[in-house]
Amino acid sequence: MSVIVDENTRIIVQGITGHQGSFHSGEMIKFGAKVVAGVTPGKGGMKVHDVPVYDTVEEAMVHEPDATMIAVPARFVKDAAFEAMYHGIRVVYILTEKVPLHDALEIVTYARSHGYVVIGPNGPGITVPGKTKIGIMPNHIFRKGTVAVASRSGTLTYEIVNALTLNGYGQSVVIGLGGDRITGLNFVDVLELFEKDDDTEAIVLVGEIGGTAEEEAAEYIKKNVSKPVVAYIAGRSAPPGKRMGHAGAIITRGKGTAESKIKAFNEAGVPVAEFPWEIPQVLEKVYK
Amino acid sequence: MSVIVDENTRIIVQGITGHQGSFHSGEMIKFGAKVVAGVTPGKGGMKVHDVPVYDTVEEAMVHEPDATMIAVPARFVKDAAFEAMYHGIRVVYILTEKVPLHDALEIVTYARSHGYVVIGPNGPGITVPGKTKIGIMPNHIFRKGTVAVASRSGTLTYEIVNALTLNGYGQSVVIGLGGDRITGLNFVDVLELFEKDDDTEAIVLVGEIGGTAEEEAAEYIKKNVSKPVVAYIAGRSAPPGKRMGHAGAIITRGKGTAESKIKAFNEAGVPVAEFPWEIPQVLEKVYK
Amino acid sequence: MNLYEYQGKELFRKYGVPTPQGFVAYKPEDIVNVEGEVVVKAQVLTGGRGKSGGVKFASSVEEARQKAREILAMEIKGHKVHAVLVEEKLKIEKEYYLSILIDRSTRAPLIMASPEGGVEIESVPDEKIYKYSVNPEIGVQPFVGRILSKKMGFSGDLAKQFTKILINLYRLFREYDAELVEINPLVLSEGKLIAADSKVVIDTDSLYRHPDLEENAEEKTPLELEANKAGYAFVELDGNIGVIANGAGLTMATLDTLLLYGLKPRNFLDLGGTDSVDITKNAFRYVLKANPQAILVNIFGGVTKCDTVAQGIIAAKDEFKIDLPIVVRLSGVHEEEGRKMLADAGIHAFADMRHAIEKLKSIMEGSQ
Amino acid sequence: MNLYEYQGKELFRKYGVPTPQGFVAYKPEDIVNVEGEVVVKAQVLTGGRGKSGGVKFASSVEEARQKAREILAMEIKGHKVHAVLVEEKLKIEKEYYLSILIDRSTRAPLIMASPEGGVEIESVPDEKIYKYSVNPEIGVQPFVGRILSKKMGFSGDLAKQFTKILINLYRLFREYDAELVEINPLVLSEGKLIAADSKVVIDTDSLYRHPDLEENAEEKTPLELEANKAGYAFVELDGNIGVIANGAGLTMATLDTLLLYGLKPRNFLDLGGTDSVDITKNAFRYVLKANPQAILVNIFGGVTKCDTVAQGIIAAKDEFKIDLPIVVRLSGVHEEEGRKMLADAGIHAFADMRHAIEKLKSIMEGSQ
Repeated sequence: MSVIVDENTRIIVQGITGHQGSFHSGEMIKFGAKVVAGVTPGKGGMKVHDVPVYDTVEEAMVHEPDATMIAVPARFVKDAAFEAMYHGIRVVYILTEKVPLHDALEIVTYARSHGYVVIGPNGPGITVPGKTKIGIMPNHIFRKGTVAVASRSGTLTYEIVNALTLNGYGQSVVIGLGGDRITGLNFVDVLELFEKDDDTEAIVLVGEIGGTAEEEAAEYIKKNVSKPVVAYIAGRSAPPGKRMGHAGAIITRGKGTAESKIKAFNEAGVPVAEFPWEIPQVLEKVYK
Repeated sequence: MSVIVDENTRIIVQGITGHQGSFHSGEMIKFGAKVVAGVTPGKGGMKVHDVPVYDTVEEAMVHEPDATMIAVPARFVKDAAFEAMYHGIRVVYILTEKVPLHDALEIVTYARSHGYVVIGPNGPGITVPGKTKIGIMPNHIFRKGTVAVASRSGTLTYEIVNALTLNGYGQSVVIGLGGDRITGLNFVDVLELFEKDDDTEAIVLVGEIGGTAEEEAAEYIKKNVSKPVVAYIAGRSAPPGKRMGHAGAIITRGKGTAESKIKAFNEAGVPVAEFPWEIPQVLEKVYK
Repeated sequence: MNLYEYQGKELFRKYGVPTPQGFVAYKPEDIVNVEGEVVVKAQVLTGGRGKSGGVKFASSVEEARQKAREILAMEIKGHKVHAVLVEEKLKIEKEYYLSILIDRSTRAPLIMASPEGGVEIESVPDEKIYKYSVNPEIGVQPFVGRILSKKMGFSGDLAKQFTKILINLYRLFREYDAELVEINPLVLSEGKLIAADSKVVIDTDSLYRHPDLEENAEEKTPLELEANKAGYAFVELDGNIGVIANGAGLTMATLDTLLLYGLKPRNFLDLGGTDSVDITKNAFRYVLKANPQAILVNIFGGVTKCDTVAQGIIAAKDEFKIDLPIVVRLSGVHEEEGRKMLADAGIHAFADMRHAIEKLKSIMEGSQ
Repeated sequence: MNLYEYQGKELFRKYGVPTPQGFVAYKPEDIVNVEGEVVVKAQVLTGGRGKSGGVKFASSVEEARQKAREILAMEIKGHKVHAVLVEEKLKIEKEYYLSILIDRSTRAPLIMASPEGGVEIESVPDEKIYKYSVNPEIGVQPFVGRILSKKMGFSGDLAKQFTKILINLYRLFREYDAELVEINPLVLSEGKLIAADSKVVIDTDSLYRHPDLEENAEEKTPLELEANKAGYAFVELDGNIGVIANGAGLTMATLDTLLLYGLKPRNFLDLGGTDSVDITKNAFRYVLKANPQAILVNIFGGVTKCDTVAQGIIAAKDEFKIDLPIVVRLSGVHEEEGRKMLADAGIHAFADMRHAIEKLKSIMEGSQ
């Protein structure tokens, strides 16, 4: 059993002929992922890393994909995501950053009400060590194991996964939720999956200031998660964002700051590491 | 067990203070239906047949309704239907005729992809004799029994139900699908329900020219319906519609006419009555 | 409601769907400027105008006026030509087909595209018509254009043009509450895709929100228009039995039954679901204007009450001094009172449809 | 991106949300006509302008120009006033609050309305703020207006006005890719609801599809603007350690760690996920312009390769003749090659973050 994807997941890459699409498809294949086809309008007939390229997702459906990596420029992401979902591709990972907020809202709304899983936008994807990888996380940092990691960051995730691996904690799954304000998965969504996953014994959450996803995660953990959880929060030092002004403050009402998130986690029995490199030591205290 | 609604279904009426809403609410209550509240913006606080009236569906939700009858003018139907569905009311019956086609499309699309049942627009509703009635079918024609009736017409339904009752065939349920081009339920949808319904032993379909719903019903019956089915088709004498021209003809490709529908039913072993009053005799041959 | 070609093309331009340069002329003198070769096209709500001589070419103002004069004097399949469209003559490299309509069966818009345009689409084999069922929650995103472009053989710039036309046409379809938008032919002319003709059908029930569209009267007879304005669903037919019934399904079944009995209806008239003496009475006004030889009234009373209908019939007989045979079927709420009132007024009234029609049959046979 | 009040009100008018009559003046002479009493309002992207004297009243052209002159010379909370809005003075009967924003937690637009407007909404108690979570697939239909009207105390014509404003505001919110639209106060004046102020925040990532909106430069420092234009996420802070890292999360964690070690960052600079010598090199250009006392580079190489980063650092040191202390942490792909290259160039390089920051700490303590 694994979370969202596994070694049988058949992946297409939309935007495979671009710089990012091509490089990361290669890395995914090296990691053992089943990349079955690529799609780039106008480039049908090409091959990238021996993977056949099509003009449309409709044509790529002969390979029976169940996941896609979208690596197209921000203004084409909405089109690509709906193209994938129209054809029934269940897992949609969006690499691209700077996707317009309302496009992300439309994609995520449709996905959630129709049973699709969106990972991202603007995140490093999902990796199941020993099984598959969809996304851009560096291959060499992983080791198969029992710790599930979910993170709102990219590089900071690698930092922490690397520290886990170096300290002997392999991973059951690592998910980058994405750094944008609207993402397909929140902490609560993945906590539910981690709790059910047989391969997962402990959980690491890497949060950030802004929004209330960490506070909601803490609430959820109190009631529904039996496995040990530890956390790190980035942005303790950041000045409070001013952009959303008073209205934004009403939604969060004092939540959203690093202090609020750390307090919420502590109240839920989730130890919070002060430094990223402390995660393995903090984990050791709750997961032996 | 019964189809879609039963004696416990709690009904609100949107537009209860209007002429139609008020009259038919009274008839429904006489039939034994649980009409728990009415909604008319600006008329909150009134009572109609002792039923409390609210300004919004949100307020009427204290009565925990699970069905609504919408009897508001055509241009307000979309608003009313989404108001009901936003609040989670599962069964939405739309009495109103002349609802704009694209409004009906939006309502029905949302309902179907989110698990709501829309009956109508522009139909007489649903009646489960001895249990409940949502709609405008005349109370006196029904008798509790084992024949399920689905119809695209209004008055013609009454004609046929009346003939059934006079000939000793009571009804398990009578559904008026609605006469518009886009309706929430088609014959195939209700055939599935009739086949599963313990109270139903035989089925009467009342079709019309136009569209291919009868041809699809015939296909479905061949494969999935074990109970005896008989049918009547109105419009044998009508000249073919010209409005959709050649493009319309492409969709139907010779289907849509009375001849095509009768042929399809006959091939599926469904006898088709020549005159409306013949339905009981035709039924007698297949259902004893 | 069908729009004229020029009305459809106005909407096309509003939504960025390319059309030929041109203008409408209601009389020959409206033509004041002609550049190069033009085509003068009859504006009628029927097909086949080309074969009927409703499309002619011209190269000068004088010639265009002459052709317009000829066309404006025509009647095509019973439709008077009330205007002509004068347009630049396109250099046609290839003709395609594109339409969007509501597919009742899937309850979704359906796009149909074919590389074989310019002919009646029914004559094109199914495998040459590419269909795409629109998920209304997703709409027409650019990928739909790419899927169809590939099948239509468009690539590069033509695929981009086609995708833009498709997206814009879908917006028009949704925003103008269309039942059908059709471009046949969609022409490839000097590297550009251009809508050389238009067929747009607007949902009549939505006209209240499109005040820029006037209702076209041409599709109905004067008597139909009059009756429709009075609130009756009314269609003229070519028989001799006037028909008044309630509910579209029952009215259709009544006409079917008459025909099966060898009787020919003069009209379709649906009283609707009201309960009013006047509405019943006034229905006779329009049926009588159609000069039938007898009148059949077929009412199943649910919302409509039989005694109300009876009063309406009696009032009509008095007011309009009807001496034609009237056969009535009255069943449902207050049926006995209704039938008694009619009997007292000397009008045949039956409890069921079959006996009413059999009586009518015997009357008509006796009268021949 | 925040819009100025007058820009927000232009959008309001475009979408049928009523605003007071008025015009923008960039200099006193732009005011040429004043009818009755007017209000002259500073146009700045910050709140609290009223308390700062940025809102004044006038009754003639001369007086309005004088007030404009005073306001245009002001600086409010560090923001220079670049224009004034001159508007009719409304007769205010009551002030309401209305806003729509994206709620990250529900992943849906949230409407907030309160009968207590005209004050900072945070000071209004929660039970006086009515919230409605929009289902994006349903949107804002009229019933949403009725639900909120009831709570706000609007009935009859006012409920209709409020519903119309709400529906139009939501259209603006969706079609202009807003993160926030806010009317505070929404004023009841002589029977009409009017947006007396506007706050509109547009999603910067969507600006490409709103060519009518120019990017407002006011929210950033000149150095931030320069670095952003060069493609770096760059924010000035008030410490003395220049920071270059890759990834927003890791960069934030680097700043956090510095502070926990008692060191103060001068900036936030995220290199992003690229692998280029020049991008690394040029990052130093902007960090140096901020005059830090030392520079910390913290790279976890995934997509970015450590040897590339090392080359960039060495090139920067040469080209910009840096003689500040530079401490580097390099980990990930090609880390050993990278660290060796740096060591050869005489730059401290560590494999982990902790030791790099501890080294930096000792350098800074030594330098004090």
